[in-house]
Amino acid sequence: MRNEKELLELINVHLEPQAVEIKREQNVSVELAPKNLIQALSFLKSHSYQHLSTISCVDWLEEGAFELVYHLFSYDDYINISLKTRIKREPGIFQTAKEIWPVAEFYERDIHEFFGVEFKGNDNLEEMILENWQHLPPMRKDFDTREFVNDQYEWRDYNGQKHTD
Amino acid sequence: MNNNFVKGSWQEILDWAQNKSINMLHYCTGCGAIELPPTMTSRYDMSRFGIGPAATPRQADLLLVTGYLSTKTLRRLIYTYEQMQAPKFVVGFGSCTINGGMYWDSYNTIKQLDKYLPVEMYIAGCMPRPEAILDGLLKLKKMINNGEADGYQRYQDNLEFYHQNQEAVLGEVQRTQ
Amino acid sequence: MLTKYIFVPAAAAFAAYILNKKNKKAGATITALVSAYLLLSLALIYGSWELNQSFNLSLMGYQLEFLMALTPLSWLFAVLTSAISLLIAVFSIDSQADFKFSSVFNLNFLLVIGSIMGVLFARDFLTLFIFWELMTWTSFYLISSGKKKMAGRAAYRYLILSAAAAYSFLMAVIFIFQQTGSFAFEPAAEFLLNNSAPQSILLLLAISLPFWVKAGIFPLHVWVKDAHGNAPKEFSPFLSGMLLKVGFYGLIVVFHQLSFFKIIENTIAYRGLPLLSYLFALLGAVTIITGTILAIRQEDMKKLIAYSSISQMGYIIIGIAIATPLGFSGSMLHLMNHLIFKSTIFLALAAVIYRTGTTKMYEVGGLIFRMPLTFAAYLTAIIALAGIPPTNGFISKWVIYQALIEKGYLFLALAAFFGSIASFMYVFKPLSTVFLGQLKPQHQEIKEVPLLMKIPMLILIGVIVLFGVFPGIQMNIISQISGDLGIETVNYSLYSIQGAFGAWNSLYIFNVFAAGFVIALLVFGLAKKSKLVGLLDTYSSGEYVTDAESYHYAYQYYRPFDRLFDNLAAKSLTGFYETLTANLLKSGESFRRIFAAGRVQNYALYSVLLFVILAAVGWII
Amino acid sequence: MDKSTQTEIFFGPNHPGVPGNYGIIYEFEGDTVTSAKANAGHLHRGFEKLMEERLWIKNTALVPRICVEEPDINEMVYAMGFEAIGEIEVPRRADYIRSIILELARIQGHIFSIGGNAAGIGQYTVMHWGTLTRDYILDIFEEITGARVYHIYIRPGGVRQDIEDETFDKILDLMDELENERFPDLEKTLFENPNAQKRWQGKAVITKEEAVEMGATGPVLRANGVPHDLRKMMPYAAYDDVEFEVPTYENGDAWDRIKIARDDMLQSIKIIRQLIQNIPDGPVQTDLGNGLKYKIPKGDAYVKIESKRGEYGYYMVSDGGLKPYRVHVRGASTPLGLYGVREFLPGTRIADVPVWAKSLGICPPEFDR
Amino acid sequence: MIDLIYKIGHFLLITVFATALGLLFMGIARKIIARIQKRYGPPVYQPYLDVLKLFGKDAITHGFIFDFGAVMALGGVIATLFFIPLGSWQLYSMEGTVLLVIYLLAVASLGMAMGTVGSGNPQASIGISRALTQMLGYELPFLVILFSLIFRYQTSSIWGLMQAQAGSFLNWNLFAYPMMALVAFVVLIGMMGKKPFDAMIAPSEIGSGPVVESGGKYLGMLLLQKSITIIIELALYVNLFLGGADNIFSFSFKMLIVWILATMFGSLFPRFRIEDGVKFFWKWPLGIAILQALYIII
Repeated sequence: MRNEKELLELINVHLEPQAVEIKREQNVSVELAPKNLIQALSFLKSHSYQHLSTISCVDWLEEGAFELVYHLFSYDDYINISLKTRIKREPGIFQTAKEIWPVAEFYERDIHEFFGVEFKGNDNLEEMILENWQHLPPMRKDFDTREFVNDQYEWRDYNGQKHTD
Repeated sequence: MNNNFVKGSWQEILDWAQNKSINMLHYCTGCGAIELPPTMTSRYDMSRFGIGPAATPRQADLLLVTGYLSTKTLRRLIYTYEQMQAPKFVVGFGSCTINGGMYWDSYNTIKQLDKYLPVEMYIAGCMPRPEAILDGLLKLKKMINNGEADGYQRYQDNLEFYHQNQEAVLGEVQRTQ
Repeated sequence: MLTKYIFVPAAAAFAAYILNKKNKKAGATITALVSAYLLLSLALIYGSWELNQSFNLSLMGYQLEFLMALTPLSWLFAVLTSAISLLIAVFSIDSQADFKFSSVFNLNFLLVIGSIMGVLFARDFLTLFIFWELMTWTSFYLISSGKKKMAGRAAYRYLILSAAAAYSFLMAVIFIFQQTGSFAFEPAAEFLLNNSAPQSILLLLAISLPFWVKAGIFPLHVWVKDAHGNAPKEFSPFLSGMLLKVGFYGLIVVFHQLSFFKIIENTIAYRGLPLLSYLFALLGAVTIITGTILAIRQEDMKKLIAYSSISQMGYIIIGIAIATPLGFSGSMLHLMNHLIFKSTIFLALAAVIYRTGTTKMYEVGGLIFRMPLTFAAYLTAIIALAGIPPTNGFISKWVIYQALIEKGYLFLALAAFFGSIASFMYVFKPLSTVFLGQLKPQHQEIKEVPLLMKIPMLILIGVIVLFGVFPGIQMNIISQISGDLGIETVNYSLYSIQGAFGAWNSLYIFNVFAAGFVIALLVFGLAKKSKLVGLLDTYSSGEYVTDAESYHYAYQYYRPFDRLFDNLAAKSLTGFYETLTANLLKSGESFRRIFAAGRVQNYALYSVLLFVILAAVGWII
Repeated sequence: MDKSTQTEIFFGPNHPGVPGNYGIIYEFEGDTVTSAKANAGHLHRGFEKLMEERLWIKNTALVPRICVEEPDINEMVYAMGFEAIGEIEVPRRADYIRSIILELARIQGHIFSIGGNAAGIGQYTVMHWGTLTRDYILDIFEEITGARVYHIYIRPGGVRQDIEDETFDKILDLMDELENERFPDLEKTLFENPNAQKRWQGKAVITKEEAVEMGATGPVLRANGVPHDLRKMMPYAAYDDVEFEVPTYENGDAWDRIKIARDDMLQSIKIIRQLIQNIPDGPVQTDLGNGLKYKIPKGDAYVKIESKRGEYGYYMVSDGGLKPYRVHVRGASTPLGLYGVREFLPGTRIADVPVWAKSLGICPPEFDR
Repeated sequence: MIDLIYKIGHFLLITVFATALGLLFMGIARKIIARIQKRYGPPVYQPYLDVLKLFGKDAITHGFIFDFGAVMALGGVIATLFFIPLGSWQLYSMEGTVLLVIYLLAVASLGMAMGTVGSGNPQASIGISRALTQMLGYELPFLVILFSLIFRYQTSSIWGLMQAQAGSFLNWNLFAYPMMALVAFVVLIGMMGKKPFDAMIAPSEIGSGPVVESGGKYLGMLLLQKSITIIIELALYVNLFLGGADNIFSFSFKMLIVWILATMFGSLFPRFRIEDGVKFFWKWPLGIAILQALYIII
């Protein structure tokens, strides 16, 4: 049973973090360079952080980066770690974590579908949620859903009044 | 003339039987489906109006589109609708089928069901309460009894219109042979 | 003249062999003509039961007498043989082209027919033995000429069992000969009756061994599946329809004409039935159950039907063993009916194999729209096999049930019920997987079989329905047989049979059936016309099906049911048996060479040993 | 594998055995599934995109629709994320009310899913009774929030309105009725039914290692003897003030998971009684100003709570604007519904596929989003 | 001639009566199940409306075997019906032996199986494979019961078996051989495909099994077939165990009692998996039936 501080010490010693932060009780956030991340995941997994909640992706359009966030949890420490890393938005390629957590394959597939991020080593990246999607990956910030909807669908006509925001 | 009369009254009898016995396809297309179990089960019990569930489209008369329709579902819904046997009725359920409702700006849901399938009636609400559903279905029964629920004929008559709309959002649409 | 029934096919056999070298269709045509001739001349001698013939031969100081005679029993079997071989020959005229050894096939086929005739008319052990062996050998060549690799091994197993049994037959016969100085049946029967009972029983059991093997009764059924599954598709109907039945002919001869039943009459009895007879009947019951369970598991259509043959043989042996008037009539009826519907099934499947080239059921599907007549033949035959009224198959089973219930043989009845209900399962499997369901893409272009193949199937359909309505035709000859054998006859008319607890009346059934179907047709016809759609336009949870191949359920059709017997099957099929045969084959390399050379006198000695082992193996399977 | 021995079945989306608009495409041989894959995405509405387009307050109406079976957890976890980023304190009474609502939602969710599970094996009577029982709870919701299913009641800073004391009494009465009348009925018809045991025991087993490896939580883990419950491990709302047990079983099969659902309901009743007894007075909402102008500082938070099916998490990012910058939903059944189908369904008998799908609590909208 | 017309009229009358009664029973069952489930339930006459509606609907067919199957299914049960004594009302029932009836019912099953598998839907095939497996399960104990009854009363005609129980109601096989009657009741539930023995139509597993592709008049015909089958099976039970009846009214009443009991029994159990069902039949009903049969023959 480690507390947050002991955990951060462990991370500082072993993982070369760019920044660490105790967000609040039982929640820790760690920023890492992309090259260290996969290694950090397997390190933490072997230190009781066996539970991968999910992988989130944030599109920082202005900074030209995708931020990948791996949420880990330990059944021993009861601490949630968010491991963050930023990769270049173009071309948006990263390593797969499939070898560490097989289930990551599907989280990565999801991110690939909605952000267009490629994961090297994960060859199962075909469409899963959408069907015949021909446009920009929809969760990217430069995809404008309202414009798309205006083009694709017709609004119901309420006596000349359009259905709007 | 006599023949027509017989035919007419036979059709009336069939309409009457149809209105008393409706099998609803068990297809939860959207979140509105969560209010169907209460409607079907002990508290509201729609079976007392002769409305029951059906497992496959072949046995169903009523396609209840329970809520928003993603394009992926729409493709399957069209195929399912075409597998159903006339007379068949479509009821749009929830605001999302009318104008997109809550998801009016979603890139993946359609906004007006009646452009793709011939809708007999809509039940508004997000989501409609069981009472509203029952009320809607009772009205549908009345429509069937009066021979006004003729969606499947409209679909046949305006096949091109519907197909065009369907293909506009889905691209190629698989149909029954 | 009875010898002509033997020598005409034999002579024609060589003619067929030579002519077939010139024209591939000649052999089968000759077979057909000869069978037709035999059938016709047999029909002409119907009723002349006093016909007989004998030759005398002096050999090494012994005076040998060869006796032949016509009895109602042998007449019936001879007619069945020639009729079925006629149909098969006609059927096989067109399929000879893709047959490698077609000349040899026809040679052997005619020889088999001739030797069966010899067996049927023989009234002494020596004649019986000679023709029996001839039949065994020629049919061995027929089985081994099947296309599959396994055919050699399957035939080999068949041969070993037959030869070993023949050996025991010979021993017993020679013993009797030493005592009576004659090979003829009558003196033998007399001797056996007066001899001490245990010894007579042993001798008769030894004599009957070849017949048990041929009839495929548990535990000697090991050869049936492989032989059927691998025999040429044209020969399978004959194998299952006729060859198995010749075994029953032999058994009836042993039981009645050699007075086996008289000998055991006064031994310990269960519910009025001598224990030994009851044991035979129990063997039949076990045969039914084993055959049925194994048939349900099969994925190969010919093997499935082969196992079904095994299980149907169980019914016949039960009827013969309990030997009541109803039981005997029932099993004779069933014997005939089984010949008819099983041949139909095999011919229909042969047609399928002829067109698709596979015997695996899951590799075909949806053939009904391509081969409707074959389907109709198969359907009629399985309705009969499953014993569904109004077909002939139901009548014979009904009579057997009556016989069993009359005496209160609960466990025999239980097996009979089991086999009958479970037969729905295994006959429906080929129906569902071969003829119904999705048509495989590679079979889109298949056509119905040629006319000459259709004709036999059509005739058989007709016969099934005919005997379904008029069982009296069959009962006529059966009552003569029972009269000849000294069994009371059952009351019957052209279309009814009197059972123990009520009568069967096919006219009523037909009336009622017609009424039912007319009403149903009216309901169907008066309703709206329906629209024809393709097989792929089917409920698939809203998804669109494109792949007909995988939208077809065929493999392991009754898996949940098979699970109930997995332990049993795994133990017998894979474990014990495989290791045993492997060891046997390994240690007996030289032993196999003797077989290949075919020196009968040498292997006869080995075969006794082998027989014991194989019987043990068979018991497990 | 020989292709001709395999049969392909489309299990859903339009199939009575699947939970919702979701499909499993499986191939089977004989009666055993040999390979399977999830056919998800039929319910995709692009929630995460839509939330980026809406004001913070407007999203409270959107979030419950993510999981229709148990909408309140979404409201709660959204509010928690907002409060975590904005470092907003919630009045204690609001915490209590939130917990009461969440526990009521848990009971209705469990009883509904028990009904669904029973229907999956053909016990429709239990489904009817269960749905009826659930309706009583929906009545309470209607009285508190004005809506049956989507309440939009828990919102950033507290709850929308206070609960009257009479309503508390009604809740307590209902709890008594559930405990004394409804649950014994259920016990007799379902849990003591030998057939039901036969259908569930040893079926759809997910072991502890498999569950941890793929990140499945809640009943899946607890059925393997791991007392993992976020209400205990990372207490939120008022859960640190109440006493309750986390039910666990050892076999990891469908039967254990369904028994956990039953035991969970009993615990929830206990929790609700304690909460109502100890509820403090005070406001139910922190004043956050004009709803249309809600703003929180730049930051991010991963918040998660214990839904009836396990860990339910939101990763929320704020750029300091009027709208969320990014919200990512982690549904409780995401790993099972996508990855688990492929990995653990093969080997299941086709008769047990609905047992598999229903007992694992797969809720498609939360991974379709 | 008059005789023929009389006979044809009789055929039609019996068919219509049995269909009507069967549909009524189905309506009653729905009502009962609804009440158990705390519902109001559809009106009792709902099945009539269903049939009427189904015959008015369009339908699709998958080829002649699909049509033939439906006709064979309905024709088979109608033919079977004529061999069953319904109270004092009977046509060929004097001729009909009970074994014949069992096998005649198989005609209908085979027709239905063929037609539905002919639709090319694997889910229908699975359903049929289950139905046939289950048939083996329940027919075996039932045939053993018939064996003992026939042996006991030395007649195989249903009429004779019914007559044998005449006199006081204590002569009914229900009281004379209660265990046998109980086994037959369980078998009856299996025969009618009620829960827990409805794995062949399990909607949540295989759509709705055999009827997955049947719509319109095909479903209508199968509904008619089902209703007549119910009457045949109930009539068989009443004749064999409840001593039949003198007139059609008390006969119908007895059938109704059995039907209501079977319905209530069925609504309390989840369905068996197919091989568990077969195992159950072979363990308890078959075991008891064999013991009873041994008792009778010894």
